[in-house]
Amino acid sequence: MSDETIEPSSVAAAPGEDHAGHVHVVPPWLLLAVFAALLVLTFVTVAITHFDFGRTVNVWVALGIAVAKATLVALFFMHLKWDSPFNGLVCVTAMFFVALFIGITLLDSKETAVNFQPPPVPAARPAE
Amino acid sequence: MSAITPPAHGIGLPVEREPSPPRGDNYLTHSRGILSWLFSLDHKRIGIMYLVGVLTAFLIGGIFALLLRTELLTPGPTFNSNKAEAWTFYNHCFTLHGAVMVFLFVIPAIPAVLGNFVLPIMLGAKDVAFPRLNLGSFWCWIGGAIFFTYVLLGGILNASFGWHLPGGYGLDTGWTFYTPYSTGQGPHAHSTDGTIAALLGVFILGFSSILTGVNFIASIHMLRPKGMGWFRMPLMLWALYATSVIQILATPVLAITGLLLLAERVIGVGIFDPAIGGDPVLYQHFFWFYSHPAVYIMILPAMGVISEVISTHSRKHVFGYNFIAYSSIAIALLSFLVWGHHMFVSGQSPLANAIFSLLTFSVAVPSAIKVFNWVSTMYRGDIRFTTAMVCAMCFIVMFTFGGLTGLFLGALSNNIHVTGTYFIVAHFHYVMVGSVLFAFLAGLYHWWPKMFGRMTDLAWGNAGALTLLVGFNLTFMPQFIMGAKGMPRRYATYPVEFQGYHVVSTIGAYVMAIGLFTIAFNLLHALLKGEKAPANPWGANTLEWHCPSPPPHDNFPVEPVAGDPYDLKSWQWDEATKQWVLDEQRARTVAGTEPTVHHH
Amino acid sequence: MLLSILAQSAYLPPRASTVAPEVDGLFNAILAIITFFCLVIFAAMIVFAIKYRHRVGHEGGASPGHSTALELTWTIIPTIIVLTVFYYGFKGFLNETVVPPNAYEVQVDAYMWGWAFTYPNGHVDPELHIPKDRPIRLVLSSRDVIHSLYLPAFRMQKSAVPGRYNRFWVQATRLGEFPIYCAQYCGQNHSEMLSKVVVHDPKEFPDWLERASDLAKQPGFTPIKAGGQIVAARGCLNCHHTDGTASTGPTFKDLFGKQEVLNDGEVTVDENYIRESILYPQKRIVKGFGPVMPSFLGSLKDNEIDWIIWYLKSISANYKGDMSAGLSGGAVATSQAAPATKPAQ
Amino acid sequence: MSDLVSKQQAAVTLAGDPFSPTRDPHHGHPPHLAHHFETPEQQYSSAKVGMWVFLATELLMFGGLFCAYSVYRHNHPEVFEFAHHYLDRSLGAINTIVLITSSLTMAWGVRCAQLGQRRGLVLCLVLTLIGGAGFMTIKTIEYHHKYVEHVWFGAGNRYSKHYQGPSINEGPFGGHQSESALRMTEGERQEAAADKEMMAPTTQPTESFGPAFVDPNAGTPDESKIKPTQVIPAGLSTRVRPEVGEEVRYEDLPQFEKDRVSTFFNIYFLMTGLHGIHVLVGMGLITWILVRGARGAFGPLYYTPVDLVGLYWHLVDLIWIFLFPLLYLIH
Repeated sequence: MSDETIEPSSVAAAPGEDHAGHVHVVPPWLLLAVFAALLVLTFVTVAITHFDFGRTVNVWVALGIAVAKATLVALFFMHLKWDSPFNGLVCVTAMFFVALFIGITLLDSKETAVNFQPPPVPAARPAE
Repeated sequence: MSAITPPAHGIGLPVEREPSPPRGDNYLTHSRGILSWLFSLDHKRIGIMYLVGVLTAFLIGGIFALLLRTELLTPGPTFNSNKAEAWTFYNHCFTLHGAVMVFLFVIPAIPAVLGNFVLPIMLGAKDVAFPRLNLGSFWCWIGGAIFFTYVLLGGILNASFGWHLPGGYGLDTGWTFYTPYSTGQGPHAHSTDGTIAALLGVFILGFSSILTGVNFIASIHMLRPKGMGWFRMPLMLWALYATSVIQILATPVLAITGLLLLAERVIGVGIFDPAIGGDPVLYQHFFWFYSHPAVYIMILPAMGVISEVISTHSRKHVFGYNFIAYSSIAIALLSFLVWGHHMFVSGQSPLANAIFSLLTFSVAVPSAIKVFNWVSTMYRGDIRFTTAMVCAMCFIVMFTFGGLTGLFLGALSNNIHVTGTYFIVAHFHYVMVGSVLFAFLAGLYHWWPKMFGRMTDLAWGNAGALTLLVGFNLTFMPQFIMGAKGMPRRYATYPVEFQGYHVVSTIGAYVMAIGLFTIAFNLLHALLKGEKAPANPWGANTLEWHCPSPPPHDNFPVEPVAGDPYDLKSWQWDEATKQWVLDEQRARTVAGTEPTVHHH
Repeated sequence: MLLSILAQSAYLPPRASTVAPEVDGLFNAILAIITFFCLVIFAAMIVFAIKYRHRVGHEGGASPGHSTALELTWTIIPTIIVLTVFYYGFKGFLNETVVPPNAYEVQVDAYMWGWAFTYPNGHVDPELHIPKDRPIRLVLSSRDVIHSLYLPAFRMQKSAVPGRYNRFWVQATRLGEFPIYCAQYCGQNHSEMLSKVVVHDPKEFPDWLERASDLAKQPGFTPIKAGGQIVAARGCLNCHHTDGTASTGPTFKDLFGKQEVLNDGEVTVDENYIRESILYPQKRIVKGFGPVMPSFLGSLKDNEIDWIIWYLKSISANYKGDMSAGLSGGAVATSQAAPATKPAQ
Repeated sequence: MSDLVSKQQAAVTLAGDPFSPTRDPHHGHPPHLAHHFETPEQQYSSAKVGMWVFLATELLMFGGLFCAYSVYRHNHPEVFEFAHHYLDRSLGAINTIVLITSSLTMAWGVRCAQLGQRRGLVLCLVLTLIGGAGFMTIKTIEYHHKYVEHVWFGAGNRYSKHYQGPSINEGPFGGHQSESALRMTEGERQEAAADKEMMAPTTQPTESFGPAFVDPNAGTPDESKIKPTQVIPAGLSTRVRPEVGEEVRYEDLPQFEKDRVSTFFNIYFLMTGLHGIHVLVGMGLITWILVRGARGAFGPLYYTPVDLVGLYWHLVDLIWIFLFPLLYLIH
């Protein structure tokens, strides 16, 4: 990673794709293919709501499809596939810390759920 | 300016020499007029403007610290015989002191002032990657700072002098803005009217912090010169890099927390306020997810400064470079895993308590490594007691003690006893104030000749630093004892048994003030009457000492080539000319070898 | 065992709970550790600073810039130490968390700025009274903002969070009175939100509770005196001063019978208005004051409100009526005070 | 090897660029090259690094909202399942497609800029703008429905304890009922009416200052009349959750879950509102590069602003990709 100043971001493109200057240009077929995939996944995520796999699985299925779509957008529309790996690392790190934040907070919230329950009514009994 | 050696382009490697800039043309004199400063894109000028702003904030925060300590001299009301007014005054004062010091002084002090000034020069670059963004960040800071201070100070002035400053609500939530007190849905809502304005101020300040972080990360990635691999960066740059990572990852969470709080107050959306369906403990998770890492935004750059200063003024290669560099990154990442240790008694689950306690101790280890490495750097050195070095040694004292007292707080059962007491107050003042302030001063004294081309007076500077050290310990050592005995924090009045400690503490605060004024006069004296500084008064080898003092507008006419930043032996004192001279032969040899002299 | 031997100190509050010795032992152990490390580090720094100071003829020596063995040593040793400290802290915490069975339960209701401890028989007291040598389970909640119940002598603290019910337990080992502080900032009078724990002999505790539960049964009872005790105990006086000065709320002095201006209209402060203000404080607010008073609906009994009314009458020059019922002891006085409107339940 | 190729190509393109003089690091800069950068590549890559780091802050900021969402959804799943029926999933799906399409045109716009196709760039950006405007229009329609149905945020939500507005059937729009309100079961409507009655202010003495611990038994001398304590805030439902496939009905929710229904709408408005603000900012930025692009400011050598705005726009799309299933498709 120490050589960006010498080799700024001359990201190598796969052979056979068109270029201009130092950065990769995405070919139209790929843009359209990604677009089509996104449409299909949108359809799938709506359609799948007609099936119930139970609360937890439903959420993870929906999230899984969303992650797949997000990955497509990030890799192709946002050029991460051809970009400096550092930019991808930035994106992944941010996601990781969001997950960390949500994960630990959720863990605590789950554990303390009992504390939202009001205590039993003090029974009107004489103290010993 | 004969004292200035011609800029050495790199470590004596053959580079095309351009004529030195014309005599006297440096960044200070490059252009004239107030506007040439206010809208300057020059990172050095922005750094100096931050310096003025940050010191002003420090002065305001400091005055209120003295007012607080004076109020606490006696258990009863001191300034105002009406109890209710006296308590409100005290509560406003501690909020202002805490909030101004945290958001306007400790967080920006080292990254925004020293970082802005030296980072590009250390990189051998002409500027940071995004100079316009840098200026934008400065203006965000100024805007946020004025707004924030106005709201907080306005309330105190209105209440104390019967003024009618519009919008001067004042705030008494403390810098933590805990809900539901700050959301004001409960009783006494009017006492937190300033929340909205203050949060807007914090939001704007957050932008400033984020933009600086973006700038530093991009600069360190993209602008390093030839010869400066990651492991040849000065440790200050590692520290600033780690700091920026935290600023990037943590500050946005503060922003959204602020927005959610605003939404609660303005449109009644309940996420944190139980009266409208929220949960206050969730607020604490949000708040500390930012604010714990923010503690490391404060201390990491301080560690960077200390690494530079100790090595330079001991004239020794820094010991264990890789460990220090890695520990900066380790601290930055681990700092995100420990936020819950502020919430051990808040109703957080025992499981989370245990996890956070364990992780908290994991941060202690990289911090300990750094201290050992700094002390080892002094071993077999040739130590000069410059004011920078004295401040750095004071830093080690403060940080060792402050850091180690963290062991009490990390241990669950002890934390439960002392949390929310003066023990906490003393602990974080040792770390966030004692340490960071001494590191900031060490950095100022170290780079003052570079910033202004003037040397500071040694005796007065050292006297000031030592007075500060005495005053600081006098102020905060009794607070540890008070805290252990059970004196809660943020108390306007207290049981009489604690008065003795409070009196000593207040006296200490005044001693600190004397020390700080001595330092202020010392620096101002240097600015006006100080001896002219050579390009490299300390014989240091990081790149900023390779350009004249003060640096020209463009820093380096040609990008220099970097060598080992701690190869101090390449600079030899020349008794005849009374300055440090680069041994080019040696520098060339070192630059061609490994960055550190270790052999596996 | 080792910890309890270490638990001797002058800088910690008295120890009055079962967990205190362990906490103090760890405290002192950590103190010893940090003293040792501070001494080592400061000594090394000072010795190096003197020995290797710059002076004529002194040259900085060569020393390795790095030593893996050394650096691993000072990574591993602190790691072991902090893990040990974690272990003991965690162990102490477990003791503080796991409530023994058959604990005596007291509910704690925090408000700005006072504490209301509710005992199993329904008695509400501003102080925490507990029997010695018996586990006491405290269930905390808050009416308004976060407070924190801090018992330094018991080495325990827990926040009272609105909307949540936090729980912890203590067991007293010593008779006497110990301070209670609020350790979470909660507004103007945060520093005056004090109370105390009174540890009773287990045999005498039931007597105390019975006595405390019924003001009418206390020696020298009069409605006026009882009313005065209630307004003091329930924190009314934090906002309503009795010296004629207005605070967060109007003063109690000369309040009864006074003509007050509201935001929309006027009202004579009579039995009805006082009762309404205690139960539904937001309904009719005197001009110049904020809607900040909490409701005491359900937490003050009817006869207690009657006593408060008697107390207010007693300190008002505006009340010209007969005071004898307020001054007479016994249960007679409790129900005849005022034919006040009963709250619409 | 391929690095070398692209560098050579870069050099060739640079030399043949009609807009800039031959690049020489010491004596003349290509236009747009700031003085502190050595090469346009370095400048471009710095801008991208900066943008990505900024996008990371955006992710963390939305992360806070996702965290609030997760905590409340996890603790009150029935509430979310019930309340999400108020959202119109067809409109949500249409909006998803609109936004994905605008992402496509944006990506294509970047391509046009890279290739120096000025007309293509303008066309793509205009299409993207239309997409953004379409998204906001649909969003406005949805918000309007919520307003009409009194499932607004804060106290404007009819499930809120602090709701003061008219009951659903006598609203300001003359009893207008939108599609999603019609989807309410008869039981829900009755429940809503019953709720309204229950909310007569006199029976809610504590509503204006938050949850008080009110012990209804204090002052009750008769032990046999002791009632269970009704305490307002509560978290997890204690009742058995619906089986797989069973629909959650409002009347089945325990009281403290009913009190949480408005939280769903609060979170919905916060998330979509903040996202909407980002869409508006993005549209502003696109307008800016559209104007510049139409003047021919961008070409193969300099298209950094288009690329960065594109990244921003895709991020906005990316966040919606998560918002859509999490808010509209709960089941």
